[in-house]
Amino acid sequence: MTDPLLRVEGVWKHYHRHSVLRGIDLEVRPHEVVCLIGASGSGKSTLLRCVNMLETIDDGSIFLDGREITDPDVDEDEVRRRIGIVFQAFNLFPHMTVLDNITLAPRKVHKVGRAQAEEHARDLLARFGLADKAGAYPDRLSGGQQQRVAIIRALATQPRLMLLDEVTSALDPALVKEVLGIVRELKEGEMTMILATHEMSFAREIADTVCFLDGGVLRERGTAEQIFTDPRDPRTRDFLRSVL
Amino acid sequence: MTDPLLRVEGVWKHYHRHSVLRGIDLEVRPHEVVCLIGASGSGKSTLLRCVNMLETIDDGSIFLDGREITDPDVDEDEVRRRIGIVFQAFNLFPHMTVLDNITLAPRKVHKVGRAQAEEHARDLLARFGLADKAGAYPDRLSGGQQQRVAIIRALATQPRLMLLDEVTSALDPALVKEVLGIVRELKEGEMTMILATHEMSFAREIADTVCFLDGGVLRERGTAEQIFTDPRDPRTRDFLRSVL
Amino acid sequence: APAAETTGASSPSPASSAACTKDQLKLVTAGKLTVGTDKPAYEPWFKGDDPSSGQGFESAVAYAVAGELGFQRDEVAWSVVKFDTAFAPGAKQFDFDVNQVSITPDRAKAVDFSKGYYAVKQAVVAVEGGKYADAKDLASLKDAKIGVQVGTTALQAIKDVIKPSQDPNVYNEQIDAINALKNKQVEALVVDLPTAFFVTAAQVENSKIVGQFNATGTAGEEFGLVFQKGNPLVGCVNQAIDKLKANGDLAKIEKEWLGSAAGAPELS
Amino acid sequence: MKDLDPATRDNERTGAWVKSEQQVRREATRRKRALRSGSLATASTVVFLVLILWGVTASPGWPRVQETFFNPEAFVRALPDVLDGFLLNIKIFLIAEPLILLVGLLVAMVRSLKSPIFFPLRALAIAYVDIFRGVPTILVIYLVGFGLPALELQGVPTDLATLGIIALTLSYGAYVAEVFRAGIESVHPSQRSAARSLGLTHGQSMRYVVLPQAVRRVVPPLLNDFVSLQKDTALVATIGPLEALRQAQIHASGTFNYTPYLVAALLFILLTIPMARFTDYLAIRSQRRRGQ
Amino acid sequence: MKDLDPATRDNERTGAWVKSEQQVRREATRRKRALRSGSLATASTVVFLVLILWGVTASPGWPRVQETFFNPEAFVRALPDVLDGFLLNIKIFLIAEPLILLVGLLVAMVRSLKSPIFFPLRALAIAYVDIFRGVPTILVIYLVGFGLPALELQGVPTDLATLGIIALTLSYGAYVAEVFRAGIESVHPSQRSAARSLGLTHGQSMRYVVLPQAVRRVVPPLLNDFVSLQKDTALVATIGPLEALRQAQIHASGTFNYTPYLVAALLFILLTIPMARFTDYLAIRSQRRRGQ
Ligand SMILES: Nc1ncnc2c1ncn2[C@@H]1O[C@H](COP(=O)(O)OP(=O)(O)OP(=O)(O)O)[C@@H](O)[C@H]1O
Ligand SMILES: Nc1ncnc2c1ncn2[C@@H]1O[C@H](COP(=O)(O)OP(=O)(O)OP(=O)(O)O)[C@@H](O)[C@H]1O
Ligand SMILES: [Mg+2]
Ligand SMILES: [Mg+2]
Repeated sequence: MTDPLLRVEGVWKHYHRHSVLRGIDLEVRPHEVVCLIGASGSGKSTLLRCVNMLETIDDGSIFLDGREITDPDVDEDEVRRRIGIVFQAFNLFPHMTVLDNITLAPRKVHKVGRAQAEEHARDLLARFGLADKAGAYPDRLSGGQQQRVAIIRALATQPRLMLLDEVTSALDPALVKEVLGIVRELKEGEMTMILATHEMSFAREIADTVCFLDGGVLRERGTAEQIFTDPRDPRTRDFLRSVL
Repeated sequence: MTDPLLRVEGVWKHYHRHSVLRGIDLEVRPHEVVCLIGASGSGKSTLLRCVNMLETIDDGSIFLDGREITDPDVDEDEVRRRIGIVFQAFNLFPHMTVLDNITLAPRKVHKVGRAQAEEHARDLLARFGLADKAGAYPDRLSGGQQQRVAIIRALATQPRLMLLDEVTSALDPALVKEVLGIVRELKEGEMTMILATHEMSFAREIADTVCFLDGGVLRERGTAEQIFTDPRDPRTRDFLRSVL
Repeated sequence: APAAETTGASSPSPASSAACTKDQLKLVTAGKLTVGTDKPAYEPWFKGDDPSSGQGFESAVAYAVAGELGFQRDEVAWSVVKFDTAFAPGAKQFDFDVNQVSITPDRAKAVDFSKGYYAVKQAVVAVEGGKYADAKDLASLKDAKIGVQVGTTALQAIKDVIKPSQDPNVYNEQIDAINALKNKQVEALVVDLPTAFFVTAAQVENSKIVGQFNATGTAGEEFGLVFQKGNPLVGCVNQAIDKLKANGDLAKIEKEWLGSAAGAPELS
Repeated sequence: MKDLDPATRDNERTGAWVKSEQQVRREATRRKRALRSGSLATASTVVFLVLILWGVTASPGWPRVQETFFNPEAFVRALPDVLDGFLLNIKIFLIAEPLILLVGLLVAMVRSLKSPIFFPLRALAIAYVDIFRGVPTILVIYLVGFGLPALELQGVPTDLATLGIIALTLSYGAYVAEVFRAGIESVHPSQRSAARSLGLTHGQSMRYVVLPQAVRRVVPPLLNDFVSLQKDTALVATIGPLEALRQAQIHASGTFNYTPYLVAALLFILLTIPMARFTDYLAIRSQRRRGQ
Repeated sequence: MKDLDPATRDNERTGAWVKSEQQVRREATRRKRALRSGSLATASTVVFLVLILWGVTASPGWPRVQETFFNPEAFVRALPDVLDGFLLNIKIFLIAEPLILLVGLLVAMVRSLKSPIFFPLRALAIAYVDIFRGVPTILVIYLVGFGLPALELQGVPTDLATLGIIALTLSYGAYVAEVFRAGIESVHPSQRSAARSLGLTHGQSMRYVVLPQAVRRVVPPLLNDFVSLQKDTALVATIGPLEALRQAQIHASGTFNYTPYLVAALLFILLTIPMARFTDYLAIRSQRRRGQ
């Protein structure tokens, strides 16, 4: 078994008096695709935000590439550079063209020259069928296109790990397909990913490992096959029955 | 065959140089449930907005209860009082409690006394499982609850006809069920309805008649059974293949 | 047009002395003579910002005129009238306003003036030891930064006579002009001569009167009392002023309050 | 890491949370670090302030400035009169403000009428806003204060404070109309559709749905305008009434000392700070609502 | 209505649209009606304006008012001087404006630093904003115009326009800081998260993501403040320079006629109207963008 790329150990997160994550343990190996499933409010987004250090955890540790990133001495910006995240709502920068959205981080954070960054961005756009949208502003794109750009933007920084938080939940069913297509491609490109998703059939298709979150607790973890056909925890069973 | 409650005859609607509705004909009998299906941009929302006189049509006529409502002499507000509409995004009034949202139109438009309007509103809320939310503000409700309140708000004016525009498209799959439940109840209560929807399985279950819109043209119209099992128009076939 | 009806100070008054008895005058408040002036009222024109004291040149003049018209001291009421409201059209809150207002033909189109009660000259004040403290003529003030208060004729005098090379600084209030002199933001002030004496004596240490404008500079400038356009009271007041001039009372008042304002050297 | 048996984990995790030692250490580190940089920042700010203060007080002109601007005796002497004048400012403010809101709201509503038949009314509203936003308030006060009574019309007030209030209303009404208009336009059009679709008339939609939301959104800029208004009540001095600034001016001119202006400044600050804090509070509240 | 054969309907409907007779009639009715109510509205507005105008000009005081406020001769006489002064207003405005933007932006950014270590800096910024928003601009001009030179410090400017610019910058900087702050806070927090998640530092997120959006949103209120500033350049007159309002005042007090003020008012309006139109244009554009 290879060393894990990400290790989450006993992570707690409270908002006010409410514990949203209650001691989460999780490991993600290189090239592994992990799907987080669970009801609304179970803490999926919060967990992803903690991994990306957008939230400060209240207990536990997170290791990336073997180094603890929850140590107060760690440079958060450096850590974030190695992780890409795409949110539930797409959060493109509305005042920038698609190309500028994608090249901002490579140019300003990774200090890549403009020409090179744009070339790379155009390659990515072409690969994902958006070559003609480079100069468009986000509000001229359909929801599905916006979400694809958001994924490309995260990819452009060549992260070690991608976090995708319900990237299809704000989309019309017709647009969902194109976004799921891009995720499939990422998997083929051996990207390590954690996905929070409500699309059970998709999770089943794409996940190496599925984790079921319930009220901030990681109730069950297993292969997609095992979780969907033979859930062991009664709550997993209830949940799957209610959504399938 | 009973007289139609709504008759749409050769309705055209242009935005700038673009024809969004291209001569739509449609009849809805009392207690009939009509589902509009079709790709994004095919004109479903526009048709519903035209029926509710939120848009001025560019040609054709619309009759409600046998009276032409597209006549320039008709009092639009009076027509709207007889039609309830619920939008894709829920459009509750954020500055009013649930109860005030629901009682506004009965009180101000239909001149019902406050006590009576509130009693009726509370009845409706209880019937649809929201009795405890009467005093809450919309932003405190989940998406599904908001959408249910929007439906109740439209119901509270006791409309002859309800227009529902993709009432589940902005919701998580888990929340979709509760909203569909309410629509089922409306059908049981013999409400006449036109639904624009992307939920094919739901359309199949609930619709008396299904209409397929394509580029502003009503391509095919038939019973749910016929459209889903034996579509005649090749484009209907293509569309259903792509979404099912 | 109303502007053509009268020509200011020189307007002939047909009023006989009989019409000038106090009960026949049309007054703002019946039975009382209401006199306007600005607040604060400066020395040496008034004393202690209290016009009703009878102290100070203009206060004394006002009471002398009132006396000639037959008013007792307690029948004179004072009201606060800002300089630039004195010439607002419409009903006035005073019978006449006394506020060191110079008579000019332009102004006389908007208000009526009494005959002059004081022939004023402008004077230059500078700080002792400053560049212009010892100027001998107006020409040498050409390059000075000069301060002046808005609404006074001093500004016109500067423009007409000194023709300075840079714009003068114009202040809302006398205090601002004086502070500018203290701050060395201006090198010289132009004010009327009595004020100049007061400034050098009491307000700016180490300041001196450089000199007064000579007769040709601001020839015949006189202060007059300001009346609502067309106020018939002007005639009676002019009679009173004539009488005060004739019997020497006016000269006495001037000597008492402005006595020191004589011997400043004239600048040519 | 081995997967634990689900049941065991359940017991382990859903129990009450006990802070781990590691977390305790981590928080201590963070606290220490925050304290260090906090003290550094405080120290540097204090040094900066002290330097400025020292620079000012050590300047050659300082004794004179202190004497002219910060004279305690003059302060005390001017206070009663300036305070007295300040009551007039407050009175003018309190009367003008509701009038301004009314004018602003009416004009904004006229401007937001979209139908072509209202074009002349709308043109009138636009002309009003353009003119009165363009002219310095002080000029409006001159024109109203001196011009209106000069017309000698029946029923036109001559009281100076009333004239000042009219002038301020005209001038600020134009500003506030713009603020309201922005608010009305910021309410998403779908809200109007929703209201109309329920059968509410244009007027009812405005009154029950659009305006209540618009007004809430424009509270901060409105309060900003209120602050300006509080200060601009001082301009009414131009036409004569003895309000705070004028009283200060009188004292200053009388004593040749600027300290009375300081008195007026302090009074104005005392009045506006609570308003500023209130604006902040509203802004923060609305931000919370948005769920940051 | 019978269902048509789909193929027939296809041919029938996808053809080019020919307006039906019914629709032609309908549109004619609508046009006629719009014309009727449009003329009615125009007529009533005109009557209203004429009535007001008549009421004013028929008033007993009108000839005097016309003479004092609208005297063509005085207008022509004052124009060159007032115009000359107005150039100074424009100069002050053009120099002060960029400085104000800079100060406002800096203060707003300091205020939006959330970390506790910046508390003292933030406190300083808050104090600055509170004080300078609270004090009437005219008092700031007094204090800076007379107080600063009185310190007799080396290097302190004595030029009146410069002092005026400093005072206006201090006063308006506080307002503009508040405007910027509102703009920064109106950018949705998720934009900041998105930027940080890409690895941008706090400063970079501000510079590339938050500020560009904030600035766009605050353009209308900023332009509003610019309009005020244009007008408040007139207050600099207090410390001596001959700007437009002062020139008008000199002419007015020399001739006892208020017409010169009208000259100044017109000049100010001419300057602010284009700005107001530009603000409107921006507002409409942003509304279009939102897709009404
Ligand atoms: N900033 C916050 N302040 C307070 N509570 C929060 C905050 N963010 C999230 N929560 C709470 O934390 C819990 C978990 O939220 P989270 O968004 O992680 O759930 P989720 O599993 O992603 O749900 P969904 O499927 O709806 O996206 C919820 O109860 C939510 O109300
Ligand atoms: N206000 C408008 N101005 C211009 N074009 C519009 C406007 N509203 C709708 N359209 C256009 O009309 C067409 C039909 O839009 P409509 O919203 O009716 O489609 P729809 O079938 O409801 O799609 P969806 O499934 O995405 O809701 C689209 O091409 C859309 O771009
Ligand atoms: Mg989530
Ligand atoms: Mg739609």
